[in-house]
Amino acid sequence: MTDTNPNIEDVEAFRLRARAWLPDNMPPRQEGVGHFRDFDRGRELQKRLYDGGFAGVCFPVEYGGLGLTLEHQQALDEETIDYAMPLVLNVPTFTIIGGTLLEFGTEAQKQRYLPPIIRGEEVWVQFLSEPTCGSDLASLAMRATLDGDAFVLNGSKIWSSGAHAADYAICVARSNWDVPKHDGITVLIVKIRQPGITVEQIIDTNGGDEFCQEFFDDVRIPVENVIGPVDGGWTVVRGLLAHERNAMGNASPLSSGRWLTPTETGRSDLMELAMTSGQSANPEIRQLVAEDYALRYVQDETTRRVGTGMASGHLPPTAGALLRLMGARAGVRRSDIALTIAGSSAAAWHTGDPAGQMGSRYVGRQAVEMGGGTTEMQRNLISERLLEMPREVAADRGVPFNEVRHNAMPARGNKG
Amino acid sequence: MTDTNPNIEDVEAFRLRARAWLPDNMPPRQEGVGHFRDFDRGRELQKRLYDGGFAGVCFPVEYGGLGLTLEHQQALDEETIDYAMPLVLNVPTFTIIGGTLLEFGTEAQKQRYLPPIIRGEEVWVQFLSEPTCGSDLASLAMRATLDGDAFVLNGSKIWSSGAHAADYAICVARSNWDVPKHDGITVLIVKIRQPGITVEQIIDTNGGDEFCQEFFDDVRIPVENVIGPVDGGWTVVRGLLAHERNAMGNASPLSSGRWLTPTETGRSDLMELAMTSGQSANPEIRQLVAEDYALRYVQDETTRRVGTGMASGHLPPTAGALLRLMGARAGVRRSDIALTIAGSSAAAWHTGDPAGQMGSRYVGRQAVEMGGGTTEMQRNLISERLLEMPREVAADRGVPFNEVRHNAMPARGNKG
Amino acid sequence: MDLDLSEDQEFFRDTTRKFLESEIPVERVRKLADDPGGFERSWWRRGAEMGWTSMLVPEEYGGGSLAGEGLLDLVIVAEEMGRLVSPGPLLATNVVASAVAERGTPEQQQALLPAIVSGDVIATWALCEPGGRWQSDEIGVEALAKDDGFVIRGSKEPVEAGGQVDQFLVTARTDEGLTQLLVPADADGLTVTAMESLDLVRRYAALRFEDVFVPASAVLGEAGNAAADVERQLQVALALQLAETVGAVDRIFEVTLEWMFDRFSFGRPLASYQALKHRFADMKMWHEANQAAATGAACAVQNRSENAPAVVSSAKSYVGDHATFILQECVQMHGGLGVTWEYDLHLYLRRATVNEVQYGTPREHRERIARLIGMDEETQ
Amino acid sequence: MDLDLSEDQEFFRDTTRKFLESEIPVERVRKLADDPGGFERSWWRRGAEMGWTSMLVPEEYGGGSLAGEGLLDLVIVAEEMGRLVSPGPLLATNVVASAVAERGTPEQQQALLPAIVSGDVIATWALCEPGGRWQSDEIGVEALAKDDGFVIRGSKEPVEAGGQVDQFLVTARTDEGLTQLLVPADADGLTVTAMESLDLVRRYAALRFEDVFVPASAVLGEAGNAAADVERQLQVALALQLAETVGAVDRIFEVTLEWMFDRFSFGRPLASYQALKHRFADMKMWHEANQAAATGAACAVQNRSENAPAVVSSAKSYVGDHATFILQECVQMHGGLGVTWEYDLHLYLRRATVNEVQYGTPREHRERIARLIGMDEETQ
Repeated sequence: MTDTNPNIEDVEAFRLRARAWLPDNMPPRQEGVGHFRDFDRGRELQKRLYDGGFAGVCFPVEYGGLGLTLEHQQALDEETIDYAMPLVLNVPTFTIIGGTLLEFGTEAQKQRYLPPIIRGEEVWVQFLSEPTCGSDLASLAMRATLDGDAFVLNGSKIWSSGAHAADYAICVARSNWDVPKHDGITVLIVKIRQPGITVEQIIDTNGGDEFCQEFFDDVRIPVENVIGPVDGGWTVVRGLLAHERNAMGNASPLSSGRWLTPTETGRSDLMELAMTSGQSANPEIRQLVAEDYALRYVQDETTRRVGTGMASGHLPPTAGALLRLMGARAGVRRSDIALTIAGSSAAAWHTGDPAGQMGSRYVGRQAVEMGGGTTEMQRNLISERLLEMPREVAADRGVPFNEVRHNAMPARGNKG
Repeated sequence: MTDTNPNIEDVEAFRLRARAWLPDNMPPRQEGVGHFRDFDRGRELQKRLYDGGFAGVCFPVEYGGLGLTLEHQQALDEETIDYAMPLVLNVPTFTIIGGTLLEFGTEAQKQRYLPPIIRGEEVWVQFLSEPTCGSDLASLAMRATLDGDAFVLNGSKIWSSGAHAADYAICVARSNWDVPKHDGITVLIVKIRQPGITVEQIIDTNGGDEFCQEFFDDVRIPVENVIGPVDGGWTVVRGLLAHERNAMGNASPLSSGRWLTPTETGRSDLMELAMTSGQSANPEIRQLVAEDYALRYVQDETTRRVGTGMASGHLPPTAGALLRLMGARAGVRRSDIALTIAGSSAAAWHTGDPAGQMGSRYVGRQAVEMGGGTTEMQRNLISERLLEMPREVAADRGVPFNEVRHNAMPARGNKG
Repeated sequence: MDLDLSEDQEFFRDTTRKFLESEIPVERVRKLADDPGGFERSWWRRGAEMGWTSMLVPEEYGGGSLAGEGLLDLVIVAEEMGRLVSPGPLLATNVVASAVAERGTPEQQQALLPAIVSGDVIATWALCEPGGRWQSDEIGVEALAKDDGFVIRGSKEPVEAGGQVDQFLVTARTDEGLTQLLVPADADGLTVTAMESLDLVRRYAALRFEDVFVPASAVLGEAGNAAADVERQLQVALALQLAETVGAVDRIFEVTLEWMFDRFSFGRPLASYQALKHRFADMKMWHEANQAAATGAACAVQNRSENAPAVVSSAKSYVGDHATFILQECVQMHGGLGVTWEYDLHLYLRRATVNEVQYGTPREHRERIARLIGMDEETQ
Repeated sequence: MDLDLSEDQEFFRDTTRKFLESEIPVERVRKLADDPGGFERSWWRRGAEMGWTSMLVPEEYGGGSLAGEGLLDLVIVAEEMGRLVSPGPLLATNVVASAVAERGTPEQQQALLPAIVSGDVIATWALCEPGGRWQSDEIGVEALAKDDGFVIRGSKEPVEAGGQVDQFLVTARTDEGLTQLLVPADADGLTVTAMESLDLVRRYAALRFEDVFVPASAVLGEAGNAAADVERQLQVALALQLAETVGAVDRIFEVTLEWMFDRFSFGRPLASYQALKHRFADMKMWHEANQAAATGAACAVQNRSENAPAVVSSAKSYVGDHATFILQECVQMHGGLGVTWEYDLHLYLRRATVNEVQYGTPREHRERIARLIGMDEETQ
C-alpha cells in the first residue's frame, strides 16, 4: 500500500505506544452487530484513534494515514482486542471504499475523500444492486446521462446497508445503452443527502430496518466525481468486489481492529439457550450444540487458510467465494439448530424469553445466502473461476444492453 | 389392455377360485431380493400359475393370457399375498417387455414371444445402456448394419441385470449415423445365447455380480426381429420407458403379485440392528430408526398417490420420475442411517455380525441413484416435463450423430 | 390435496376458496396482525355457515358432512386456509367439537355443539404445558376430586386462541389417570395471559389454573381413562395441521415457479438455470410426498386405522421437516425480495414454522414413533 | 495439505509421493487385498528409512524430524498415503512410538524406539473395546496388581494391525485408574483373532486377555494416572487419521474433476452442466474446510494447545461427515463405473469410511465436545 520507509516507527515501539495510550483513551470492548445504528459510535471511536495517532495505519501519509505496514496494523489489532473499536467502519468504508479509491481514484479524489474517512468524519456505503438486477449485477439500469459538466442520474438502488445514516456512496450507473452490458458502465461518487435522492428503509422479515432503497430523480453528479473511465467502470467494479472478498477473508490491510472469532466468544448463544432451557442433558440437543461448536471452529480455520492463501498467492482472490459460501451454509445450519433447540417456544413464547427469537431468526435465515451476492453466484464463481469449469451460457453476451431482455421495475410498494 | 368381454369370469368368482387353488399349488411367501439367481424359481412358479389358469391375467387371450381386467389381477394380488410368486419376472419381462411387445410388436412377434413369457419359459432383459452413453441414452453407438435380410450388430451393452441368466433381450442399436441421434435408432429382439455375443458379469463395489456387460461381434439379427420402424426406434424406446415408469408406480396391469410394502414387512433391518446391538434406548438411534419408519411410510403413500394419479390421468406418465427420485434419496438416507447405527462395527467386525454389512451397503449406496437413469436425469425430467421449465441446451440437437462429440469406448478392463 | 376428490368435495373446495379469496385475502390478514384477537367473530360465523364447524358434528346438533367422512371434508378447508394463511380457530374449535361429539353426554353435546356449529361459541384444547410437554405421560396439571367436582391446578401453554375462546377442553391428571374437563373461559381462578407468536394472526395464551372448581358434569368422557380420547384428539389436530401446511406450501410453490419464468438473469429466465431446475425437482418431489403423507394421515384418522398413531406421527415428522425447507428454498429463489416484510412469503413461512413445532416437533414425534413401533420392548 | 509448507516439507512430500507411486501404486494395493497381513515387512522397513517412523522419536534413539515439529512432518506422510490408499501401520506404530518417546523409561525407550525407527518392530495401540467403547471412562479391561506385576483380563477390539504387530500398548484400568501397559504380541494368555474389515488392506483384530501377566516394568507412564497420556495418544491418532482422509479425498476430487471435462453427454462435457458445477462448488468448499480443519488439528496437537481436545474432536466430526459425503458425490459423478469393483474409487471410499468410524464416530466426538465445552456444568 505504501513503500517501506526506513524511518518509520519500529513495530514493537508502535505496539508499546498503543499499549500505553489505550487504557486512558478507548473504552472497553463491547460486541455490537455492525449495524448502522453504530455509525455515530464508530465516528467517535475513529476520531479518538486519529487524535492518538492510531488511525489509517496502512493508508499513505499524503492522504492522512500513517503509512505504516500490515505488521503495525496487526500489532494494533492485537493490542486493541479488549477495547471498543470502530469496527462498523471497516466494511465497506475503510476496506472496500478506501481500497477502491486508492486503486482507481484521481489524485484530487484521494485528497478530498480519504482524509475525512481516516478521521472518521465521513461514512460510506455502496450503491450497487438494483431492484431489477438479481444476481446479475452488470445488468444494472440506473441511467447516467451526460449533460454538460455533470451526469444526471435516474433510477433506483437497493440493499445498501444503513444508507440513510451514511454520507457518501460509490454508485454504479449505466452511461451507454448501445453496447454490451459490461461496456457501458460508469462509477461515480455520490453525496447521499442531496436533492433528488430519496432514501427509504426496507423492513425485513424480522422487522429489521438495516437495508435501504434509494430513488434517484434527476440527480446531477459532477464529472469530476467519476472513478475510472466513463463507460469503463466495470473494471472498477471488479476491483471493488476483489477488495470486498479480501475484507471477508480478513486479508485487507486497511481494516482496523477485528471481530472476535466465534470460538473466542465463549459459550455460543445456542449453548446458552440449551443450558437455560434445561436441555443440557438431552443427547440430541448436545449433538446440535457440539455440531455448532465444531462448525465454528472449522469456519475459523477455513477463514485463516483461505485468507492467508489469498495473501500469499497460493489461492486466487475469487477463493473468497469459498468463505462466503461456507459462512452462508453455516449460518443457515445454525438457524435450523436454533429452531430445534427452541422447539415449540419458537412459535409462542412469553415476552423476554430468548427462545422466542429463534423462530424469527429461522424465518429470516436466508438473508445470509443473499448478502454480498447470492450463494448461487458464489457457486458459479467457485466452479467457473476456481475450478475452471465452463461458463454458463449468457444470452446477453456481446449483445447491446438495450436489446437484452430485462426485468421490469417493480412498482413502488409492490408486494410481488 | 383388452376389450371387456361380457362373458368373462366374475371378479369374485375368480378370487374364490384362486383362494381355493392356492394352498395346494403355491408355496408360502418368501421375500427374495429380485435377483437373477431367482430366475429359475420364477420360471417354476410362473409355470404353476399357468397350469392353474392364473397366468397373464391382463394379457390378451390370443397370446396365451386370460384377457381379464385389472380388477381380476388386483384380486389375485390380494389372494396371493402370503404365497411365493414369480415377482422377479414382473420387471422387466411382464411389464416392460410384455407391454412394449403388445404396444409395438408385429402380430408375428406377439404370437411368437408372448406365450412363452406368460408360461414362464422365457426370461427377458433390456439391452439399453452402453459404456459410452452415461445419462444420454440416445447417444448409443451399437452399430446395426443392414446386410440382406439381417442387421449385423457390433458394439457393447452394459448394466443389464442378470443378462447371463436370461433368454431374450430388447436391444436398441444405431442403424443410421448420418441423422440426428434420435432419428437413426432401431429396436431389435435379440436371443442372448448365440454366437458373437459375449456376456460378462460386472463385479460391483460390494462384490455383487447382478450386472452384466455384453460384447457384440458381428451378430446377425433377422429383420423380422425389428420392433417398430427401422431408424424410428426412438418412439419404441420412449414407450418402453413409459412402461418402466408405470411399473415403478405399481401402475402396470401386466404385473402379477406384489412385493410387500416396507411398512408391511414389520421391523425394518435398521430397527433390528439397533435392537440387537443394544442401542434401542439411545435417543439418537431412536430418532434414526423412527426417521426410517416415517420415510418408508411416506414413500408408500407417495407411490400410491403418484401411481393412482398416473392411472387416472391426473398426473402424466413422467410423474414416475418423482418415485424414482424419492426412492433413490430414501435409499441413500437409509444407507447413511445404517452406517450410523453400525458405528465402528461397519469398519471392522466379526464374521457373521450383521453390522458388518452396513459398511459395504454404505460404500455401494449410490447404486440406487443410477439404476433406471441417474437421479440427475430424473431431476431433468421432473423440471422440464412436469414443471415445464426450459430444456437444457443440447449441443447435439439436430446435428448428425457422426458429427457430435462422443465419449471414447473404454478399453476392456479399464479402471478409469 | 388428495388427487381423487369427489365432485361434491371439489365444489366445496372451490366455494371455500372463493369465500376466502374475497373475504380474507392476504392484505386483510396483514391488517389483522395488529388486532389483538387475530380474527373477527362475525367473519368466523360466516365461515361456520359454510360448514367449517359442522363437519365433525352429528346432524342432530346441526352438523353434517358431505358424504359421511367429515374429517376428509374438513381437511379441504384447512388446506384452503393454508393457501391464504387465514386466521381463525379452525383446528382448535374442531378438535373440541369432535371430542364432544364423540365422547360428550347428551347434555354436554346440547350445550356446546349447536353453538359451535353456528359459530357463536369457539373453543380450544388446552393440552400443552410449559417446557414443551404435550405427550400423555407428561401432563402435569392436576384435577383433585372435591365436593362432587374437581379442583384444577397448574399451567397450560401454549394454548391456541387461548385468549379468544369461550370454552376450554383441559387435559389434566387425577389420581386415576388422564381426565378431560370442559372449563368455561370465565371460570374463577383461571388467568389467561397472552403470549407472543411467530404467526401474524394466530394467537396463543398461557393458562394458569389456581384452584379452579368445576362440577363433575364438566368431565368429558371417563375420569381417569381419557388416554384414548387424547390420542384421538391429537390425531384430528395433526390431520388438520398437516393439511394447512400443505396448502401453504402449495400456494408458495406455485407463486415461486411462476417467478422463475418471469425473472431474467444474464438475459435468461431463472427457470432455465439447471442448478435451480434441479432444486425445483427436489421441491416438487418433497411436496408430492408431503401431500401424500397428509392425505394418508387424514384417511387413517378418518378410518380409525389401527396404525393411525404411527401414521400421523410419520406424516407430522416428515412434513414438518420438508415443508419449511421448501419454503426456505422459495425464499432463496426470490432473492432479497424474499426476506422483506412487504413480500408475503414470510407469512407462509411463519405459519408453516408454527405448525412444525406445535403439537409436537418432528423430533418429538420421531421419539413417539420409536415407542409406537416397539423399541421399548425387549430384544427378541 | 497446509498451504504453507516449508521448502524442506515440500521436498519431503515430493520424495514420499514418488516412493509411494513407484513402490505401492493402487494396483499393488489391490493385490495386497488377498494378503493376510495387508502389507509387507520389507516394504515397511524401506518406508522407515524414509522417516515414517522417526518423526516422533528423539534423535538419541535414531529419530528426528525436519524442523522440530515432527507431527506436522508426519501428517504429510499420512496425507500422501491417503492419496494412494496405502497399507501399513503408520498411525498405529507412530502412536506407540510417540507415547513411549514421551512417557517411557529409558529402558523402555531403548528397548523399543530404535527398533521401531528402523522398521524392525511394529506396534499398535489397543484402546477400543467391544460395543464401540473407546472413551477413557468406558475402558473395561482390568489390570490387577499381582507379584510385582499385573494380570490383564478382558477384550480389546477392533485393534488396528492387531494380527501383524510385535508390540501392543494396552489401555487398561487398575483400582487406581487408567493404566497403560506394554504387552508383547506373544504374551501367554493373549489370543489374537482376525476380524473382517471394510478396507482392502487395513487389518483389524480382536484381542482376548485371559490372565496375561506382565511385570511392573511394562507400565508406561504412571499406573492409575494415564488419562492425560491416553488423551494425547488419541490426539496424535486423530491428527494422522484426518490427514490420511484429506489426502484420499484430495486425490479423488482431482480425478473426478478431470472426468467431468473428459466425459460428454448430449454433446457437452459434464463439466458444463450447472447442476453439477454447483455440486462441485460445494465439494470444493467442504474439501477446503476439511483441509483447514485437519491442518488446524495437527497444529493444535503439535503445539499442545490448551483447546486441543475440542479442536481434534471438532475436526474429526466435521471431516468425518464431509469427506465421505464428497466421495459419494464423486461416485455419483462417475455413473455406473463408480460402483464397479474394478474402478478404484471404492477403495478410497472404504478407507474414508473406516477412518470416519474408527477412534470414535462423528456422533461420539460431538458428545465429547459437548462435555469438553461444559454442557455438564451447572447452568449459571
